[in-house]
Amino acid sequence: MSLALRDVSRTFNGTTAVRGVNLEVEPGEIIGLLGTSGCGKSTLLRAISGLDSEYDGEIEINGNVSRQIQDTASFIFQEPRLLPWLNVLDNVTFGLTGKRKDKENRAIDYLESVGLRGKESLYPRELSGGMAQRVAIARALVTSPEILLLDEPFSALDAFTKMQLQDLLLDVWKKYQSTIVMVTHDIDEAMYLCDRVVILKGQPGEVEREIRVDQERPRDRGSEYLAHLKSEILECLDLNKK
Amino acid sequence: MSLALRDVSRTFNGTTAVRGVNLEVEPGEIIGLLGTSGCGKSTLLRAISGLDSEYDGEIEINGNVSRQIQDTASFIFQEPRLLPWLNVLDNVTFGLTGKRKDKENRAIDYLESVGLRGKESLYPRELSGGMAQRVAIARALVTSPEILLLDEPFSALDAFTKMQLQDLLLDVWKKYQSTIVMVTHDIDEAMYLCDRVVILKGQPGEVEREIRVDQERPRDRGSEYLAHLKSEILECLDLNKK
Amino acid sequence: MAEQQNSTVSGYASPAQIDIKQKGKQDSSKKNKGSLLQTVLYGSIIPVALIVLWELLSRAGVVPSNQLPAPTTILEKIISLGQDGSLWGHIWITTYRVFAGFIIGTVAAIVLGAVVGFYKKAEQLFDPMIQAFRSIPSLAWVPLFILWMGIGETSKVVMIAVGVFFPVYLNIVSGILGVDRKLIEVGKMYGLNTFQLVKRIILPASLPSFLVGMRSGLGLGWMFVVAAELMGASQGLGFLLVFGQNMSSPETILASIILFAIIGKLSDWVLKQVEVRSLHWQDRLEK
Amino acid sequence: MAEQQNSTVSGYASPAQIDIKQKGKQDSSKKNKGSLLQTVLYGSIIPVALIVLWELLSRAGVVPSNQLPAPTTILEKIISLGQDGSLWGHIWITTYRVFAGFIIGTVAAIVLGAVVGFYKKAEQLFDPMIQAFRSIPSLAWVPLFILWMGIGETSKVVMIAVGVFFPVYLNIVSGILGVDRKLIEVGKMYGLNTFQLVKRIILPASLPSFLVGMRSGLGLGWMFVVAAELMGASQGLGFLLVFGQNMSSPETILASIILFAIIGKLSDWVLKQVEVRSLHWQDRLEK
Amino acid sequence: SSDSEAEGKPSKIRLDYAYYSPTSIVLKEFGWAEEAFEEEGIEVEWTLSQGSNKAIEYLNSDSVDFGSTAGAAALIAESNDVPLENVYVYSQPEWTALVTNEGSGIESIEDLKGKKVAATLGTDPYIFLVRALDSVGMTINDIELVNLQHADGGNALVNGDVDAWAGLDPHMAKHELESGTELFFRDIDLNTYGFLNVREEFAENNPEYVEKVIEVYEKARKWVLENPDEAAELLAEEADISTEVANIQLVERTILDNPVPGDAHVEAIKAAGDVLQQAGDLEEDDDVEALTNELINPEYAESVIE
Ligand SMILES: Nc1ncnc2c1ncn2[C@@H]1O[C@H](COP(=O)(O)OP(=O)(O)OP(=O)(O)O)[C@@H](O)[C@H]1O
Ligand SMILES: Nc1ncnc2c1ncn2[C@@H]1O[C@H](COP(=O)(O)OP(=O)(O)OP(=O)(O)O)[C@@H](O)[C@H]1O
Ligand SMILES: [Mg+2]
Ligand SMILES: [Mg+2]
Repeated sequence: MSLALRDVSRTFNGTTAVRGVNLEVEPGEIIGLLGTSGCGKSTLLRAISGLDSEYDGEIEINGNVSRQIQDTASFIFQEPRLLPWLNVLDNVTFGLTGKRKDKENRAIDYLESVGLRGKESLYPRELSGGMAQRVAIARALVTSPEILLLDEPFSALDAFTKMQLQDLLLDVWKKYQSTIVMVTHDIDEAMYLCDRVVILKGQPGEVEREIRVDQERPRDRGSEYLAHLKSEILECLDLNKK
Repeated sequence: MSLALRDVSRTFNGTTAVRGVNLEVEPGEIIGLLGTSGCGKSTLLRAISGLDSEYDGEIEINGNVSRQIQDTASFIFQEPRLLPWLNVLDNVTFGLTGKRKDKENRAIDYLESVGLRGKESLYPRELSGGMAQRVAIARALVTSPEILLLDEPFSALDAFTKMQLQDLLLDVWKKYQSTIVMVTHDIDEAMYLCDRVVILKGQPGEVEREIRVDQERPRDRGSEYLAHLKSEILECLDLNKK
Repeated sequence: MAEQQNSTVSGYASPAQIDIKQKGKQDSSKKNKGSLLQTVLYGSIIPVALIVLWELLSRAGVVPSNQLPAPTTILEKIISLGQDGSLWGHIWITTYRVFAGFIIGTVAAIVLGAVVGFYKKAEQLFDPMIQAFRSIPSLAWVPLFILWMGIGETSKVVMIAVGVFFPVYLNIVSGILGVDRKLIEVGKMYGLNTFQLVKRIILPASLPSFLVGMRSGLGLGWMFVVAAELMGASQGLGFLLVFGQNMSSPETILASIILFAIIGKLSDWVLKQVEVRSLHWQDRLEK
Repeated sequence: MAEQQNSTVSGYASPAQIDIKQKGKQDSSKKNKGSLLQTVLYGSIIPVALIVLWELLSRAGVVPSNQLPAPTTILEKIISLGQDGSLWGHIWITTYRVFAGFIIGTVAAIVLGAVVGFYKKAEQLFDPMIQAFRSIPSLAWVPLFILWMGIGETSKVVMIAVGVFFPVYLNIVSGILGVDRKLIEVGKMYGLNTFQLVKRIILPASLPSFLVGMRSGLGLGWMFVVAAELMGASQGLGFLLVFGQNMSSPETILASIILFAIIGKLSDWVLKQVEVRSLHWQDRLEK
Repeated sequence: SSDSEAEGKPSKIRLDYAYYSPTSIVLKEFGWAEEAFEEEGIEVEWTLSQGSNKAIEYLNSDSVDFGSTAGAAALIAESNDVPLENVYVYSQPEWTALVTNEGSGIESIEDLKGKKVAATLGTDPYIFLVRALDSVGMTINDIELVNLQHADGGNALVNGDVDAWAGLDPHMAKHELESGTELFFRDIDLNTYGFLNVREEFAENNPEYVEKVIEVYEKARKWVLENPDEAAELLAEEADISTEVANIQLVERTILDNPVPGDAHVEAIKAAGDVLQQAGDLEEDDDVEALTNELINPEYAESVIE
């Protein structure tokens, strides 16, 4: 699904959080959002998802301008937001419809992929931070969404698990050709996953630069090209602060 | 303050989360805890802090074995855990005692350091994820604790802010000679900050290796030595999985 | 790599593991039995002490028996009621009325509470009136209910339902308002419609508040029994109480009070069990 | 670097910024006034419609006037009470009793609720008995209270306090049990003692539940007025109600019901304002 | 409390007033009791009794010294060991009767067979009903008794929820006037008089003050006898009822002739007691005659009035 933001701004009680964002996303593209803390990345994702409808400007999804909740979209929030009264399995099946057995089988597949097989019956309060985040990831991916909005999905994971889940995300992307917008603070991650990286800056946040990552997937995490791009991004982030 | 863990294990409802951890920490040392998600890092910190007293084994602080809450310790939890009914300023002054004016001045200093000056009167629900985490950091540091327990303190921050706050942490450490135990998934961070890195592994988690980082602070993030150590750690984490 | 990790993980849920878990459960159920006994024991200390003191004072003549008969006298009264068979009638009919009224009142409160908690318009329309009705004493309804519904069981059950309604309603509305926006957003993202949202997010999330409301409501249900049984009853604990007052018979009054306390406590205990069971997911501090 | 960022940040809190904020506040206060009027308007729709319907039915003779007099008749009654001066006496004394009882009941509930919510032993000792007392109807206490405290103001105020106590207590205990362990741990880490923990973490965190308890309790306070004023009162709304019943005067009964509703609603409105004001920090969904 | 005075002079005398005792209303209104006790420095405190059972509660809990009740209520209280004595009869009222709707077809007690009859258990109208049934050889089991408070019983009758009602004034008079209900069975002798009771302890410690209270009651009674219309007016105003109702209640249906407790009263109470015992409201082993004799103590009134 295609996605377009036209001059999107958001103001909270007179304070502008993000201003004048324009962005065109092709179907099946993966976009990374980078920026300092508090520059409005989450705010943008919320606007795209339709959870927040009080922004200025227009957001077009598949050619339709709307402020409704996009139910073909899935959102991994910055916090896990598990439902505390459901166990791991039920949290993952939460967004699914259909027969109980089918739902559970799908969920168990994804739990396996995020390394939580065998933890189905734990309740959220019994999970570690990273485990909770992985449940949230499984819950979002299991619905095979057409648009995926990810807000720092892998921030609480160790390097090893993180890489695994990045690959899982690419698998899902390949299978369902989802359009993905992800916020991340990990530049390596952005390099590895995204077609384009959008850098936000300032308070209120504005788009500072867009960097295209022109490399076929699967990419080599250690490639020269990516290293070069990374230093460019780092420069852009830091120098603009100086 | 010195700190020693002797054969610490913790079992939840018959499932062992972490087993047989031994660790001696010198006063003023900075220890990094690394490990896969769910291997018991947070559980260990909770045991040290005294919040959890149902572990097996012994924890000795300054020569005293106790299962009480350590009130000379400060804990930055894996989630911000701000008190939703207090604004930013009151959240930061929460742990302080003394005259209101003094408390506020101290708090404002630290808010300045974490880049949140001017946001004093916001309530937690109005903060971005990274801002909330920074408030939590300010709240913990402002009490000038003798022991600092940090559970992924900088995970939700962009690269730039993260570096700033790492330096802030080192400032505090220098000034108060705090003993610090920090959980992190960022190996660079561990290299930059810690005297020793303890690697946990498995489920139940056990200490796999301890790596000493022998370099004077302030360190150079790009140094050869650190890069070498990092690859060693990566290997240890990944190879053990293979 | 992934496979390797998974195998570690599934080893974690191996049969041996499950055994350990079940053992854990048995332990805890054994512990529960022990603690139930203990709970009952602890809970009885104060009432028993009070009753013994009261008995002693009565025997010593400090408390005149025409004002406050001794516990044994009251017990005799209850036994004599039991022997002539009327006791069970009183208890049964009152329990039935409270139960029926409780169901009706709770259902009404859920429906109205959910609507008011969810729609601003509904709140503006209905809430002010409901809040005003809330402070009308039960006795005040008696003549009106007789006028509207006659003196059959209907009016009695509805009267109790009225008592049950208000606390349940109040707690539901406030519970709904207190549900964390973050969780509601999760539901919305997964395309739940309003009804599903209420059922799958809002009700579970406001369950603690809802259950308190139910317990409060049940208590009020028992209180409203007296007003209900002023409407043409010739049986029931409320009837017994008023009859005792008309007859200036302290034994009867106190017997009915004690029966109210015991049965009320039992019914509350049932709800408390429901509460404990359905809120096990709460991340609360163990005392 | 750090300095640079700080200057950006402090630019954000420049005077201009503050101006914008204050403007925002003024706007919202204006909005509040508009919405207060709107709230009152919306809230009046149903009651006014009901009253008009009732008046019409009365005039048409469908509702027997000797049992359910028309609203205008009741209004006349209230006005005549106002003119002979007794109305204010009734209202004032009842309001005073409810207020005093409310304070006493709430304070007692806070103290006992906090202790029971916090200490397992206290819960085991006190809670069962309190729960049993909760279902004793107000009328049942009347003879006992007269016996123990005579027929002065004390017994009346205490009676109302009893009514207020239970819902407040129940909500406080459940509110305390429902406080997120995570926040309590924060308090513990900062070395708070139990008292500070209750004051600085538990009370604020359970405030929503506590406030519902207070509102529920206040409602019950108004309900208990009737029982209270059965104890030798010769003034008050509860007295007026019972007097109307004894004297077969439906106007008086309905006048007192309407006064109960109005004053009860007003007192609840005050608490609701407190609620709105003190829970502004809640991250709830805007309706 | 008032009895703690060693030499038997109370600091305060606590009287009750009740709308079913017009004499007490008059007494309170004119302040004669205050007048009489003022010179001795004794205060008078008035408490409203909303019904016989309330008056008994107040007596029992030492909240009043004198309480006005129906005779049967006093007997029941005596059987429950409430320490009270009847020292004066403030009226012989016909405050209860059997009532039915116009055209209901019920014209005699016999017609009640199998019908729904409202009454408040344990109160005078109930006793009246039982005695009325007894007088034609029926028992309470021959009708379907519906236990309702007095006011509700009247309304239930008018609404058609019940077929007949053992009514009580002023409800009965009001429905008679407004809803056209009919009193199909009346018998003043089956009513159990209005008793002024004193707490035994007070009487023991302050016998002369019991007499003084009776004196002022007598003064009020005489005034009512001389000024019945004004008394009705006064009652109407105080009790917030219409003058017509007050007139029926006070002028037509109340006799104020015989204030000294005597044989007539003893007989009435005994009869009521027997009925109550048969209905199971008094214990089997209560000796009605003994209770009645304990209850009624004419000495004070006799010494004041003759
Ligand atoms: N309260 C609890 N009840 C039951 N099990 C628990 C509880 N807390 C933690 N565990 C279990 O203990 C293990 C270790 O948890 P812990 O939070 O210490 O992990 P962690 O190393 O901090 O992981 P992460 O990096 O994901 O935060 C997990 O398997 C978790 O399921
Ligand atoms: N509900 C709200 N009310 C008021 N201000 C808000 C609200 N939500 C966000 N903001 C403000 O908007 C700005 C951007 O917030 P946002 O959550 O989008 O940041 P972010 O880019 O996601 O940061 P982070 O990386 O720290 O998560 C912040 O300054 C924040 O204070
Ligand atoms: Mg964010
Ligand atoms: Mg952790």
